[in-house]
Amino acid sequence: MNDMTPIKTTPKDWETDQEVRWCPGCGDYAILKAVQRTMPEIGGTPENTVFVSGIGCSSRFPYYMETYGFHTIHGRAPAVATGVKLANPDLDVWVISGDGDALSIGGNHTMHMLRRNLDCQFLLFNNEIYGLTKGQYSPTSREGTRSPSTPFGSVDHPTKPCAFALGAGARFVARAIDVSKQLVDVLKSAHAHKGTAFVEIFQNCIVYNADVFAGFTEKANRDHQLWLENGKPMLFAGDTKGIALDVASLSLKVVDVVDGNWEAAGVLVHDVTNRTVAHMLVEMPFGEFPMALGVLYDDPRPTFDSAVFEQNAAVTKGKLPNLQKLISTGQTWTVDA
Amino acid sequence: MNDMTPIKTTPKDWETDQEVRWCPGCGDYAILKAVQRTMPEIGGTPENTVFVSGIGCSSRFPYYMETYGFHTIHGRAPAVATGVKLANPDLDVWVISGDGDALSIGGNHTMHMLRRNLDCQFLLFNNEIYGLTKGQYSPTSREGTRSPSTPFGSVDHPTKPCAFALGAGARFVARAIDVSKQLVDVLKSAHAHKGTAFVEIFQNCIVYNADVFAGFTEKANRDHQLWLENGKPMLFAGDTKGIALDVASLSLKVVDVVDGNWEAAGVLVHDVTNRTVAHMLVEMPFGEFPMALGVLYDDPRPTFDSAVFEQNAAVTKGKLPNLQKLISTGQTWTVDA
Amino acid sequence: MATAARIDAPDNASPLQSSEAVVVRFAGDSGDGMQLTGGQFTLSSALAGNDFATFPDFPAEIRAPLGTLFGVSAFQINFGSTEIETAGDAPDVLVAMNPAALKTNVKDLKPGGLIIADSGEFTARNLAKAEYDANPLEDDSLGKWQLIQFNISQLTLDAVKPFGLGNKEALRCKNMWTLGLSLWMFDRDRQPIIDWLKDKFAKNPVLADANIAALNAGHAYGETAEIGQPGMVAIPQRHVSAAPVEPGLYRTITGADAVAYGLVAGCQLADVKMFFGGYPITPASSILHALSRLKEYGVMTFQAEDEIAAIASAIGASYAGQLGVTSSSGPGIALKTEAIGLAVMTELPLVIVNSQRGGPSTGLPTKTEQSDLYQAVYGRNGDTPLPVIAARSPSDAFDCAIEAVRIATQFMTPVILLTDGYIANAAEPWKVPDMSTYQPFPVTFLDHVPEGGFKPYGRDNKLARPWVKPGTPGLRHRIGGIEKQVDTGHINYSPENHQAMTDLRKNKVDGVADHIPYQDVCLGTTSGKLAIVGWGSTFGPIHQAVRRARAKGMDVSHIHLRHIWPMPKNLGELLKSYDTVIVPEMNTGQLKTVLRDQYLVDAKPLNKVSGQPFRIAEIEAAIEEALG
Amino acid sequence: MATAARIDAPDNASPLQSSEAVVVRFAGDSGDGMQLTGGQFTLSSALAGNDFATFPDFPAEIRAPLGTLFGVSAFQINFGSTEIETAGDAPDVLVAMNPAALKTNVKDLKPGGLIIADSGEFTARNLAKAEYDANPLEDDSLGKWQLIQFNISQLTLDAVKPFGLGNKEALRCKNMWTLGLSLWMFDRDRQPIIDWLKDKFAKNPVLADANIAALNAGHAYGETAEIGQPGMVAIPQRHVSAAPVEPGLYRTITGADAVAYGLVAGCQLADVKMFFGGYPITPASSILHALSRLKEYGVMTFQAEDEIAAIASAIGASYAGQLGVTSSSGPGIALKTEAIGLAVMTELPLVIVNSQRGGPSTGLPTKTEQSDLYQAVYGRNGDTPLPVIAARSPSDAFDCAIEAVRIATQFMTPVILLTDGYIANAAEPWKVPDMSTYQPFPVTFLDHVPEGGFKPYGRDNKLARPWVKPGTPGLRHRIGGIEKQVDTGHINYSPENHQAMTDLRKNKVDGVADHIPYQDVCLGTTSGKLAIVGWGSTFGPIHQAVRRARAKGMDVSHIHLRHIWPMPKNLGELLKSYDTVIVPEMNTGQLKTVLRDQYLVDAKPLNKVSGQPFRIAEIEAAIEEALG
Ligand SMILES: Cc1ncc(C[n+]2csc(CCOP(=O)(O)OP(=O)(O)O)c2C)c(N)n1
Ligand SMILES: Cc1ncc(C[n+]2csc(CCOP(=O)(O)OP(=O)(O)O)c2C)c(N)n1
Ligand code: SF4
Ligand code: SF4
Ligand SMILES: [Mg+2]
Ligand SMILES: [Mg+2]
Repeated sequence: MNDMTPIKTTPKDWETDQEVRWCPGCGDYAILKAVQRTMPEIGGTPENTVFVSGIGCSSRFPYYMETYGFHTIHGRAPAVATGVKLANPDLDVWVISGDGDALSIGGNHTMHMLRRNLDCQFLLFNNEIYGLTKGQYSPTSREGTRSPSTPFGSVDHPTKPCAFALGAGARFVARAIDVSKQLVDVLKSAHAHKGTAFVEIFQNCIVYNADVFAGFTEKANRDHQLWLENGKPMLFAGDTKGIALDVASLSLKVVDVVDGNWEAAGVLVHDVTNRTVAHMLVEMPFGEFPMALGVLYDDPRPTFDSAVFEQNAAVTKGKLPNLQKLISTGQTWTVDA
Repeated sequence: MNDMTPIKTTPKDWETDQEVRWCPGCGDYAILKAVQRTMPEIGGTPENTVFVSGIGCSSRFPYYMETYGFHTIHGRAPAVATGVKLANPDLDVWVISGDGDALSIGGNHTMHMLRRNLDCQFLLFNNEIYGLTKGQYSPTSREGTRSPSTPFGSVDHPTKPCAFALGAGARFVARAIDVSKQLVDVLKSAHAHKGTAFVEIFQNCIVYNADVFAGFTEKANRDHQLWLENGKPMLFAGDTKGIALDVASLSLKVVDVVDGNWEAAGVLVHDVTNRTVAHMLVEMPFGEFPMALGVLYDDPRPTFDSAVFEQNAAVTKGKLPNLQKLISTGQTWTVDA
Repeated sequence: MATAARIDAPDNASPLQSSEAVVVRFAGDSGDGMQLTGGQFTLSSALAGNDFATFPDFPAEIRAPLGTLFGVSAFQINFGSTEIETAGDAPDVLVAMNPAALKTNVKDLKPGGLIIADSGEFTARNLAKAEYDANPLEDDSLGKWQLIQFNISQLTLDAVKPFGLGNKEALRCKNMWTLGLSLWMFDRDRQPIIDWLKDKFAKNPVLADANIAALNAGHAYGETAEIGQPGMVAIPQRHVSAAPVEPGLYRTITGADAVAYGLVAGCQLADVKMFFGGYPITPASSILHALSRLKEYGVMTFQAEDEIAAIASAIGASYAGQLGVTSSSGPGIALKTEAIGLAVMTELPLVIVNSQRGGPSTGLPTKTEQSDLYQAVYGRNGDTPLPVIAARSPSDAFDCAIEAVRIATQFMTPVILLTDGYIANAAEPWKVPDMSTYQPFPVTFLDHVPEGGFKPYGRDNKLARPWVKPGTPGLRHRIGGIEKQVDTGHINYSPENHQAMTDLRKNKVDGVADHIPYQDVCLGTTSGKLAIVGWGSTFGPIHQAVRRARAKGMDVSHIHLRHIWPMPKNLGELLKSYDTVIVPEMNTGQLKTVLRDQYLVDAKPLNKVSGQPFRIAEIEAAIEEALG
Repeated sequence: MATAARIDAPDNASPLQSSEAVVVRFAGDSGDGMQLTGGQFTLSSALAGNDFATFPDFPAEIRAPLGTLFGVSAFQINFGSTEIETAGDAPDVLVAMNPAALKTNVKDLKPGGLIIADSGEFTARNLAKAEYDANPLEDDSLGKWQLIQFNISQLTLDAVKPFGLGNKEALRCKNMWTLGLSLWMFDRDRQPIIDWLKDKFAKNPVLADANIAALNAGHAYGETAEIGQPGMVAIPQRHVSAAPVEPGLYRTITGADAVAYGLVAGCQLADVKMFFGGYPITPASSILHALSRLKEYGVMTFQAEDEIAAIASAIGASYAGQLGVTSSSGPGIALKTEAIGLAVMTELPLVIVNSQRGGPSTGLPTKTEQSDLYQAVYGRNGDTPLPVIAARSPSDAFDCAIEAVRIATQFMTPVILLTDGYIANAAEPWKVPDMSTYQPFPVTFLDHVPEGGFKPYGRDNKLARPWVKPGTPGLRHRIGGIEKQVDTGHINYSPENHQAMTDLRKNKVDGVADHIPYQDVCLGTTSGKLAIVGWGSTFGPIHQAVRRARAKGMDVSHIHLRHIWPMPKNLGELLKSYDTVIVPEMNTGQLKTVLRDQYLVDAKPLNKVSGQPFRIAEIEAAIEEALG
């Protein structure tokens, strides 16, 4: 995020005149709407906002935001965004990427952006598939995923985006669902966080990977969503279940909560700054556990850009550029006429 | 590792006739010796062993091992090794890399090798510097590192190699010191692990980053080494101190152990399969905590190569290749003479 | 009423009377299944004994919104009783399933050409989406063409009503209705299509029957209209007789499949297993897809995390004793160039397939172009020569893939094989070759210490170094990207050695020219006024244009290169034997550069960089200008 | 005794009498500080008013083990009373601090040349390490040279004894003893070196005094030996008078510093800030190092995780309104090629510096070569033209960097600037330019909606599109790597538009030729029998060779290109005005390809790919062969 005197805008102000070209029913539409609803609420100004993306269906996003935008090349959005932010720190930088773009070809740049903690919002549209190239499996695809490149099912273990982010040093990790109403709030928290805010959004690719998230996104399965809130107990399934700690094995477990008495059940209270719990939450195997959603971890530390500018200020303090002098130093001598 | 009928070799059998070209006093020498001592103990056969490396001082390693070897290009060793192992699974594959090679340019390949869990040993020579290019800071260099490219000190947060590895899905994570006698044992455990065994070796670059690890490697500072052993209490400083868990904050703490009574002090017993503890161990801030060494985490799961070959076997079962038939299928018709 | 049909014809005769070849384009919304219609019509053309070529042209978007201009998907087929090498320039018949399809395609239609339009889709809403102010079927804006319109949608609904499908599903049968009509128009047998439908919908017989009903209804419409029903207008019918083609077994094949099969064939002839490291990218992905189903042929496919890992893994596999293969398109190849250098330095066999697409950068992923020749021949740091070959057509890609494997394994070198989006996607008839007629070129892995000792960088008479499988006792060695010492392969920085190795690498690749055929003239004479020199997928239009020009008595010949680097030894002499040399390319003049550099011939570029193949007429015009 | 000296001279006269220029090479173990010695000797040459050129040649290993052959570090200087453009071919004097240094360097020494050897280092152990069976100082294997040997080690120890240094530290002063002797040999003033030592060791006066004592001792040795002390042999002395050079302030500069300063100067003239995204690689790193100290000049340096991130961040910075710059060497540039395509497509200014090294692949990182010209001109997918310029010398790199910035910002295009390992590391005298004499070329960021509306891909008269800083109200726009629509910059896949944009991109870059000077002939005539056409760091040897040949009355001229792409408009005509054109390159003939393609001139390649610069004699020979 960055500090600008907020101005009044409406979601409409953030829409471009460009025809949106995703498949009818694609989850990307919902995310686009959510972002366009978020911008006015955070008091963003369109001309001071930049959306940077890589390549993929998701990465078409910038064309639809009435801001500055850069649709770059596959996997490199974090690196381009780093240059944008360092060259122009007043800009509010949003990076849009897909599971292939951010975690396959772009994994290294994602890792280093998180490590350095560049101040920006990183939205990962995770549909567990390569949409734009017509449906090959991706690093987030579950084992056994049949796709044009894995006709007999994929055999490699999928990566857990949020676990990867924590391992890379992320200081803000959140999860949401393309169509979930909470998405706007998650995006606002991401924007409020100074540093790289990593947001994994489960996005339904209706054409090549329809309903992979149905296990917790479908109306019938809402009970499998664990929405986390800082300072609040980790309750789900209409507060009839909660997450507690098994101290012996130092692992999480699901406990029943009888008539709301969650303390008795030993349900954990969510502390967004607890890294250990964050590790456990992002690694909870779904099925046996619910899907942890919302802000999983949020513990700011100095951003890369601020550190760079502080050093620049300190180093250049009182130094005046004098090119003529600069090139005239070193091993010099004078030849007289 | 792989299963071969062990044969008798001596460390000498693993030395090449090539002149070793590291700086006098470089930590790489000690690692080379340790590896050469390890091979006979694991019953390796030179011709069935392959060392694959990227580019860097450390990556010169293969030239000095009397095995098959491939000195590839900067950062790509894990990918090359994947091809080697998949094409020839009987080979015992060792990947040698540096902190720049594995975590800067090669971060993405390291991540995916770990995620897929290719069966090999991955040795990271971490000297917290770019040695071969004459001393620029690396992703593992501490904040404030002055180097030719950061004359006023580096500002980015360093990556924690083992934390990164866990986030990427590593199932074996270990740490050792170039000159430590335990290195051979750590390498043997790594080799015994089926899957990618990630070993971070603190290596002293005497020329460009001398003694960065002195804080725990120097004789005087041995008390800051916490050598972990499965099933043994986490004791250090001559068993006068231990690592215990603060349950409230779910974090680790250092406790004093009075006359060997570590249970009383609540010292944790190391369980190499406990991922939560592993996360905490790799993230322990040094200084306030000792440096965790030895096998930090070891919990095997199916390897990529085994999964690939199982699927191949299942899919091709009973299918006989018939190229003439293959090209004669599809939309065919016959034109008669 | 709903099924009323109207025909507005200009005075000139029906377009279907004329030539011995006909070009039909099916155009509709991406949802309308035009590629399927085209594919089946292609099959029936084949079964009718016609020669043909096709060109599918689908939108960049996965699924563009219904009825939009950018959502139009088209399939063109050129079939006839003579040799056919291109999908044809201007269509004789355009089937337009909605206003957007009409808008984007009608301008290509021959004057007097036939438009068949589904009036049912020309609703206000669809007209707006297609940016039509007025309904073109109603005003006379289509005056210079013949227009036949009727409510195909309604007719289809009527036809499939018995099966009680939902409206949406029912309408999906539109394309079969259209196909049925087309089959009638060209006097084709329906049975194969019916069999295919039964097979396709085996799991859902109702859908099968519905589609068959639609097919029959469309066919019947043609018949009944012919015998003049009220409110129905006769539709021109035409029989295109069989082309005189060699007898034998034929199939349709796309370039992507041909490359995949060719690679498999090459590896069988070389007696090595194949390791394919790939990363998806349009239009190259289909090769990965095809190979991933061929495990029993000793093919292992690995979808890597990126293009660099893809080629790196392939290089690792080659070092380990399999043939490493990787495939991508321009942007992905760019990422591989550093690793290609490693393969050159370590002298490992490797095949790199580039299915070229429109550039630069992300460019036009779904369009075709030939603009990566510079990249293939010159696009590396250092003096890093490697052989480059280019396929001229889908079926030619099969033999080119075999040739790539042969050169890679015989010379221990990476080889770049160039195809393009057109070749990859287009389908053409292919006379299935008899594999027993191919000469094997088995590789021999060195498995013992030869007398004189083992030299990892020793050379055979082709200057190739030995290929050793790790695991072989006694032959342990280390290789890498630093300059190698002659013979030993040890690291060596000495000036003399670097010069020697640079020369060796160059001479080895130049020497490939001793093991490839002399350049032939595929049409015309070995000297004369004008030579049209092409490479890759421009073959069809060049060949047709030259044939037509020669038919008019012009002194022009067609030379088409397969070996881009090194070039056939006689090429220089051959080119010098023509007064003029024109090089048509779908780029700004890349082969032209190589020819001028190598032979100092004044090769004149003829360039088209629009993402579309050349039209025969464009090349004819250039010929006439040069000779007129 | 220890300090005994012996001289074995052949009959021919002292090498130091002859020519008006002298070539001295200091060679020793990497630990012996030869680069320092050379650097200081260079300074004193400068102060003596000599013109000069130097060539440092250090081992690939960071710190090779003591006394090994591959651990030898050498520094060569060519200084004289006339214009000097190369570090010279064969040295007149070789200072060999140990057997390995002698072994690896003596073969280059002129016949009759002078060897100064530290006999103290010729121990059995060191001789073995240098693979000498016998001590060359003892047998007559060095017969064809003059040999002066004495125990410099011992003499140094004696000289610094008073300061009570440890043996190791004391021996470190050896290089100053040697320097002192050299200063005496060439009648040079010691004071500047003494001042420099005081300054260098300000924190440690004892070391300063010890080194000064060693320096003086070396100098004194020359003096006393001259007046014939027992056991001492006279050492030839020689005064090389000042070269007639333009008056003014001079400094020594390496190409790396010149590029860094030139980029800073260019950005000042363009009135933009600089963002440098880099990733270390030999020999390019020094540019990153130099710029990282210049923050107060509006330079931000970013060490990225790899080359791709380096250029991607630079492109991001250019989009954000600073000039993005990136730098690497061949293998790193290879990785950048995909992103370079993005910069071409988005038409953003960008400077890409390639400090070429020996290839292919990892190749010879510490050696010099010119083999990335193909990569620079042709090495991208798609039709992706961009300007390429090449520096001919360290000082020329300053102006070339400014030129690169000018073209990038004026034409909104990426520009590749080629230097090489030789230019990057070599130091030469540079007459410090007066910056006020440079014509500024300020960029104007579009900051308002122009009448006619804002067109992100509109064009000025140079066909450049407007540069807009994000944050500017009213000018919001989106760019990317997919083909852009003319003017609007929206995504567009239409054939006409792709053709139009392809032509625009080509015409824009071709148009740069209208804004660069005509090609001049830097030595000789604008027509004649023979032209030697060069580019980059071959300037020195070509120039000297042509000068010598012309002095012998031969009709040969020297043309040296700065603008590799597009080429100066008069170049074609110019080249055609010579009977013969020879193109010497440190590659297998890359510029040659461009010249032959562009102008159909029969440019003859003269190639050297050994990692070493051309010798003047090699080019002289080619001239004589061509004209004789
Ligand atoms: C260098 C390069 N390699 C490959 C591609 C092809 N490609 C485009 S998008 C994509 C992956 C898309 O998947 P994801 O990032 O998950 O985005 P999605 O389409 O699913 O939103 C690939 C492989 C490319 N455009 N550029
Ligand atoms: C593509 C490419 N980029 C950059 C380099 C230059 N380079 C060689 S090694 C290296 C980093 C070395 O650091 P590290 O991996 O830590 O190995 P170390 O030398 O410290 O053992 C770099 C940047 C290269 N050889 N290739
Ligand atoms: S392919 Fe999938 S992700 Fe892409 S636009 Fe269509 S539905 Fe969305
Ligand atoms: S530079 Fe450092 S890491 Fe490299 S060899 Fe020397 S001491 Fe070892
Ligand atoms: Mg995806
Ligand atoms: Mg390192």
